[in-house]
Amino acid sequence: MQEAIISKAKQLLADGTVNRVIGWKKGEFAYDITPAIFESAEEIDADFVYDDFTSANVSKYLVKESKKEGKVLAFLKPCDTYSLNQLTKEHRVKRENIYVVGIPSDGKLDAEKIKAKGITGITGVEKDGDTLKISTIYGEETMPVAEAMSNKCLSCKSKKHVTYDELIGEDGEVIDSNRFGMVEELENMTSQERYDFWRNELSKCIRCNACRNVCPACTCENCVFDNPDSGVQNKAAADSFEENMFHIIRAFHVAGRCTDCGECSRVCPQNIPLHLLNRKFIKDINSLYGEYQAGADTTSRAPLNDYTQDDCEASIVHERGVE
Amino acid sequence: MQVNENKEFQPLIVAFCCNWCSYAGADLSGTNRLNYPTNVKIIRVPCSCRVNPMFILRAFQKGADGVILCGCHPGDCHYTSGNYFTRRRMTLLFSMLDFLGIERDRTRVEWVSAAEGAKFAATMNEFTEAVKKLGPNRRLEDLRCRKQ
Amino acid sequence: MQRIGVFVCHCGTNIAATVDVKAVAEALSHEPGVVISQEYQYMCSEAGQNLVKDAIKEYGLTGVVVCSCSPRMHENTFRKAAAAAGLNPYLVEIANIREQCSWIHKEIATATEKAVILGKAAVAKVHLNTPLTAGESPVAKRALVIGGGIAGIQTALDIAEAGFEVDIVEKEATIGGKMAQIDKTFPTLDCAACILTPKMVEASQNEKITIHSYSEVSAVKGFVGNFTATIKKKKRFVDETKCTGCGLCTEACPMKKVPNAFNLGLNNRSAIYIPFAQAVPKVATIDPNYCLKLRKGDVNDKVCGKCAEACTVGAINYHQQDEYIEQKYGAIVVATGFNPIKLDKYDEFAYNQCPDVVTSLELERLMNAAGPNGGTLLRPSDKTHPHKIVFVQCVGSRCDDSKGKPYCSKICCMYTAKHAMLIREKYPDTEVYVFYIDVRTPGKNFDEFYRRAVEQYNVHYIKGMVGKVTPKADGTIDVQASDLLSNEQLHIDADMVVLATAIEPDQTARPLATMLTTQMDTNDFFTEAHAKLRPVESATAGIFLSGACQGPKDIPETVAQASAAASKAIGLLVKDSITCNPCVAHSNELMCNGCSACEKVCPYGAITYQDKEFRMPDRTIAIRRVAGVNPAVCQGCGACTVACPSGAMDLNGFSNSQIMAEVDAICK
Amino acid sequence: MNTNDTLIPHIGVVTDIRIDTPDVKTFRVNAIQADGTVSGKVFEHMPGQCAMLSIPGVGEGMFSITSSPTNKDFMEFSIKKCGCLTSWLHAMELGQQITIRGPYGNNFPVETELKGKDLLFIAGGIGLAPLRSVINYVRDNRANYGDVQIVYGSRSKDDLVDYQEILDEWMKDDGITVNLTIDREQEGWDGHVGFVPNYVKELNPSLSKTVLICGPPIMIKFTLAGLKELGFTETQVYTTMELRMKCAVGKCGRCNIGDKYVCKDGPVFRFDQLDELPDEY
Amino acid sequence: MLKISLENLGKLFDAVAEKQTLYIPTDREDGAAEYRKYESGMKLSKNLNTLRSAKDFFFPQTENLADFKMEGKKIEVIDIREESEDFVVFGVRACDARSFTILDKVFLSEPVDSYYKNRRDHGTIVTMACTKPAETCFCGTFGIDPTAPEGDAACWSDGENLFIQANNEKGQAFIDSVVALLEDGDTAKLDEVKVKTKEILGKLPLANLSTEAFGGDTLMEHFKSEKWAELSESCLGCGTCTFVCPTCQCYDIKDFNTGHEIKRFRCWDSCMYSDFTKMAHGNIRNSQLERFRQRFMHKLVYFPSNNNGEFGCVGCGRCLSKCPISMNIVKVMKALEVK
Repeated sequence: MQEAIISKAKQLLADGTVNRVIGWKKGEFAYDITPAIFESAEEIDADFVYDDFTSANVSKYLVKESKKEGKVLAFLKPCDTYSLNQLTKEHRVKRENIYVVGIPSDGKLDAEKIKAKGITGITGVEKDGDTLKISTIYGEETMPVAEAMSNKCLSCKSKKHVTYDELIGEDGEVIDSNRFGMVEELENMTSQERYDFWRNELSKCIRCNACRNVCPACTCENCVFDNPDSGVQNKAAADSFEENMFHIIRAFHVAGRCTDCGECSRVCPQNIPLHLLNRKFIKDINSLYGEYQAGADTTSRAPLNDYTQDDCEASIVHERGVE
Repeated sequence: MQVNENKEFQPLIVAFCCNWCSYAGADLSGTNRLNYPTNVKIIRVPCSCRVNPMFILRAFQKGADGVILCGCHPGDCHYTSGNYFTRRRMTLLFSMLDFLGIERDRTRVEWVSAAEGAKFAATMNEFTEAVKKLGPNRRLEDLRCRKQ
Repeated sequence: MQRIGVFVCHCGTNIAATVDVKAVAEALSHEPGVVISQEYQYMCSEAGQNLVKDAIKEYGLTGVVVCSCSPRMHENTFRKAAAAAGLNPYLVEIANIREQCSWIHKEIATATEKAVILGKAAVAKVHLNTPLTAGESPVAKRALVIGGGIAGIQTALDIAEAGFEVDIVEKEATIGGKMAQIDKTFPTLDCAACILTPKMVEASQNEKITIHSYSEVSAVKGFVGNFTATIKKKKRFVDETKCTGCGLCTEACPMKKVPNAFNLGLNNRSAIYIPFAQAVPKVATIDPNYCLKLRKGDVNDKVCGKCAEACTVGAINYHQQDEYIEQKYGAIVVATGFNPIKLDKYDEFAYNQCPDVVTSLELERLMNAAGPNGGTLLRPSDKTHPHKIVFVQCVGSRCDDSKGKPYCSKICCMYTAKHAMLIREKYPDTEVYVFYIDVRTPGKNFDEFYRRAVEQYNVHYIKGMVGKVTPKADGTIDVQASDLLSNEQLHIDADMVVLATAIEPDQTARPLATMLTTQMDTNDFFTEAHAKLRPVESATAGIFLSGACQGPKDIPETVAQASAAASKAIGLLVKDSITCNPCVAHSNELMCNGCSACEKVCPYGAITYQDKEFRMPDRTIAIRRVAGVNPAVCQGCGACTVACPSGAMDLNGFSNSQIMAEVDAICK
Repeated sequence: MNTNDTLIPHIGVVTDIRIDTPDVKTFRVNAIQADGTVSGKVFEHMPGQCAMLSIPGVGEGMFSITSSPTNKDFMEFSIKKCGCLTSWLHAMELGQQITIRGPYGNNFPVETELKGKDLLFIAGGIGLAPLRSVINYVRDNRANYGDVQIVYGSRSKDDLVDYQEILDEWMKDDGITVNLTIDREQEGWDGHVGFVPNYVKELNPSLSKTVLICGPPIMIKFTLAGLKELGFTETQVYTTMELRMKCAVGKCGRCNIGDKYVCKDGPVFRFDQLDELPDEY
Repeated sequence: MLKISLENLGKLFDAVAEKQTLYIPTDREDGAAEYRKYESGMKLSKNLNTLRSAKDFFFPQTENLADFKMEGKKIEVIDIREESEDFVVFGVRACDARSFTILDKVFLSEPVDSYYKNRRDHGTIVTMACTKPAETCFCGTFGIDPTAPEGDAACWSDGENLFIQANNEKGQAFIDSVVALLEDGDTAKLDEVKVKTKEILGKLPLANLSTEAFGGDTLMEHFKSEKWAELSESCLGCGTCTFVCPTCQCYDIKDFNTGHEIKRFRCWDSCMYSDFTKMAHGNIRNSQLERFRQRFMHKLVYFPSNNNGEFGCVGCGRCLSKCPISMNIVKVMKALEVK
């Protein structure tokens, strides 16, 4: 796949379709991939990589990139195309300045998950069928691929590209991966259990803003949490309330806009399952207001900017589920 | 939160009322001398759709034990559609608070028309009782703001 | 530092009996920025107001808090007082310590405590109040009336009478609407045409009125006082300016088998037609679906062309195209009217099977002298005289199911009585049965009229529903019904059945409502700004409602509302500019993401986007899409402020910081 | 705990407020003595040093102390209204307490390098504030310094800070030349009209002078270029950069220009020192 | 050397915890290690390092500095500082141990930060030698020997026993307080472990990373480097690297109105944040490039320039594994050292 992508990139650069390429650059180790912009075939040959660890969603970079001179080539995985569509819909990117090549993704690996197995000193990672072969300075290790699979890929919603100018490989389908399983599990807990669960999780938050800054829905010119006039400006959570507030407001602000790309959880240095908050909103929206997938198109009305006269009342929250 | 002499817990309730229906409804319950507890403090907003989730969180942060939002009945919004947006926003917000394990009965949306003075008073009585039962807000509290 | 004055009202004993007003004034005097805090018997009295005015001058107040009755009561009073003393009226806040405190609480201690808290919240808010000035926006001195029925005509005439230009846009080839199709009117039984056509002529002759017939409104932009509408004049293949309405072309037209829409398809007309004799404008129109030449698709083909040959003034133009006119308007009046509902779902009444089952409107045509039978009532099937006629009321009205309409169509009871009476009058040998659920006759001379039908004309009114209508082989119709009063099943062998069909808003209303950003109810009737107090205005400023587009109405009601709408429109047009509500939303362009969320939730279309150049903090120039609020259109609901994720949208008078300051003060 | 921490501020009382220009006010601040009386200074300082003023809940801000250390009775701050805190300060009334901590930063080398020198002060707008401390220090220790020339300009006559003091005191002092200028012609102004950099060139000051300059960055840039044209070297010119300071104790990590911390190594710099720093200011 | 068998480590912890608060690295449910207040039975993590560094105990993410009461025109300053209780942080790795040398240079230099000093005075750092360094480790680059950690007292494990040795008086006092549980032990096996560890250190992928190209005298050269644009272009501007870093110490001071008083608090801030240098008169570092450059220049150039060549990084590798886009100091160094 990497070869096909590289040759496509070089071709589009050469024929002048685009003047730069946004993709991924290989790092020091097997897994530390950095999103990067490439401007020449030489740069691409030297550093471009597309492998099992290129999970970063590059669509957010297009907010800035698409406003620059010339056209930018973006290689987007299916999930990334949802993000781009949503950004297009909200006029945050200039779609006409982006040449999208859809690329397939059969799920990405998460180095943290490998390390969590106690495997350290990693020097190489290789897939062998369902087994992952990991070479380390302490010797060879193996583990099932599924266990190293990034959480966001384990609950993939779609292998289908919703926007592209060109595709490499076959397009996939929207899939059903029980992504609301964990949300349901929480819903079935008692209120106290849920409280304890979230207190444990959110108390880990160090307010590094990685979730916000990586989120393709969080592209505000000036985030309310950075704005002294917003009344909620806040740099570090002083107590449990502020930990909760940040995540509630963030989730609310992206409600109906979140494409469920899973980047927030991926980047969280404290491994807080932040995507569950967003998924809770998605699940609620689906069940209360009809199926809605943000980013699936560029024209539909976001559920929170829409209504029907016979929407359910807010009291539904009191009526359903266990206490 | 206030504790009076017989030490019964007195919750602090913040009520956001839309100017056209619910605030007028509250006025009517006053005109008709229909009692409801002093715990309830009303903030007037032009429309229930003006209420930002941030205001609700802020109220809890600063010491409210319950927050209620009142607006025109669906279909009667002075601004034609404001309360429909309110309904969706608050449904989702309350659901999220519930998801985080915050007591459901601390938040409520109620539609009260300008003619429903009695309903306003009854709602406030009911809501205050419900919050009283829950006790002080601890799960969504900012410790720094707790009164010594 | 702010200099705030606090004024606590006793309201006689209304407040003072349960709230220790002195304690409130004392407590509030310690709030930051408060420089004077006093109480008085009646703050709203002239003396009380003077107290406020004097304090404003004496202490140079920058904010005023009045602790008194509801702001819904006296906010304006105190605002005016402040303005009179030179303080911006929007620097006044009211703490409601009567309706929301003294009147509902009994214990002085707790009520006083609460009053203090409410006062503190008002002080906290007033700290953040900013002087607001109502903006002004010019008014285009021209009105647009959409729909040329009696409602539209009346509105247009009234507005024109007041001296303003009016354009009527009518989708049909002539104005007149439904009333033109009606034979007689209740309860006076005068001829509809006789009273309508003079008005049509008046409209066409009025210099201030421009009639765009065979036209529709294709786009509306702008806001109160400043709308721009695009009117599409559909191609009628006849030059309006040349056509004299002589009718030679209609005679020359070889295609005579076109269902006559004016007569509801009960007879035929030619492909080029003038809807009826008194049509305004009296101009021919070619129906391209039937015209032999136009139907071929190639106008240059030498087919037919008889009408062009017949026309002495050369008005026929087969090459005519749709024409678009753009015009500015200060006010728009919607008068799109109604239609009887389609009866496809009512198989039980055999409407589609039997030509002798007709709707009431069809009956009007059948009885009209200009109708298919020249005014003689004959059965459509065999052109024989009917001897037994059954009227069925509430067909599609007051329905619980999805087939019909939940509302009462209002006019059916009366026109059915009219029909019954007219038939009995003209054809005394005809037996007339009316099946009804209730007979509703609230109106001047309405019940008398109905009673005349029953008592003087012996119309058989039977309370009950018709279950089934079955055409029989002998040409008669079996009407199966139940008499609820005698509780028996009836079968009537009728010659004709007339269905009092429910009426519904015209199909064009819904897209129009979207265009105008006005609201509709679930039945597609336009929603008035206030059901009782503002019945002829829509919630969108500058858009008025005339006639049945707002709900079922009879002619006098329609005319009354039409004139009311006209007077509202005139009230707007006489102003050179309008004062806007200053408590409107505004967008901080530096923070705006351009995401359109606010635009989506604005019920008034007050928000528009534009690409603007900005100097960014890193010293580069960027073009950004930013929202702008038109203060003349915004009504200040605040929906956009919450939809905006970045907090760029805020609302004057109820800003984020003001509301949060109130929350803080209350929770302190 | 009985150790002092500079982060815990003292209380000062505003005892006089002077309206200098439409957007500049000068506040006099006194200390509260042990017996509760309001008098004297909260702390001593040297010319060019700054203090952190704050209204709790509103914000903290760094301001140069505009009064001279030789003034033993009070401290003064000339403050331009430009943000949340300064708006609050401008709204203050007499008797308002504020919190104050300091002094922070280095000072103009009045006791070392500047001693015995002919001095040229160049200021624009509110830029006079930090220099005023030095000027009055020099006036009070007149014997220690040579010629003193002050070139001060602002947008208009109404925007001249300390105008009354300039007229009543500085201009009347022997051995002090004051050259005022405003940007545009104005009724009631018969003085010089023109921008400061040009005026300095016109005045053609003697190369023997040591220059102290403060004002808007653009003024400093052009004036410095002009001075160089006239033959001045960078080692002769001092400026102050207190606007960049935040925590004032060299720890919060904001104000550094390269490896120099404005709040500890500055705010007073000689231009040749700045030359060695990356172009980040 | 004094030792205790690993089996009895719990007893040692219990004994320490009886007298003062003890923090040890322990495993969370997600497998990551974090410092937690010791409670009997808590297991010492086998992970190489904790997710958050030990800096948090001395320079917490938020801390109250002072309170103010406002009434009318009056302000009352309330000094809320209290003498810290004694506490022990156990199991600090060599890299984190070195971070205190760096933090001390900032917070204990004039004017001394009493909040930090208070905790430093009362906190004892007991370090733990590494035996299984990770691929992200590069403490050696900064002259740190992970087999000989600094700190008040240091510990080593040979797989069976934990050896402990004091580095200073405070460390000695710590050992004295638990000396009853310790016995003399033979370090032969431990020496083997050390040798083996050193061997691995030499094989680490970043073993050859050098600071040669950095330091105070390279200021202008690096500042003006054209590589910053490319290096910083994918930076998200989040604070992950800063907040997991054991040496980052930038902070902000803010006020919070609780309704009854004003709390002035200090919280971590990140030079990577777009509003970090935003002040009333404008922003000094407007682009992410400038902010990104500031962070690395500070660690590699400015800090050594002001601190006798000591670098502001300890090579713990946290930012290498935690940066959402895997941009880090190693990549910066490697890019900049190429002329």
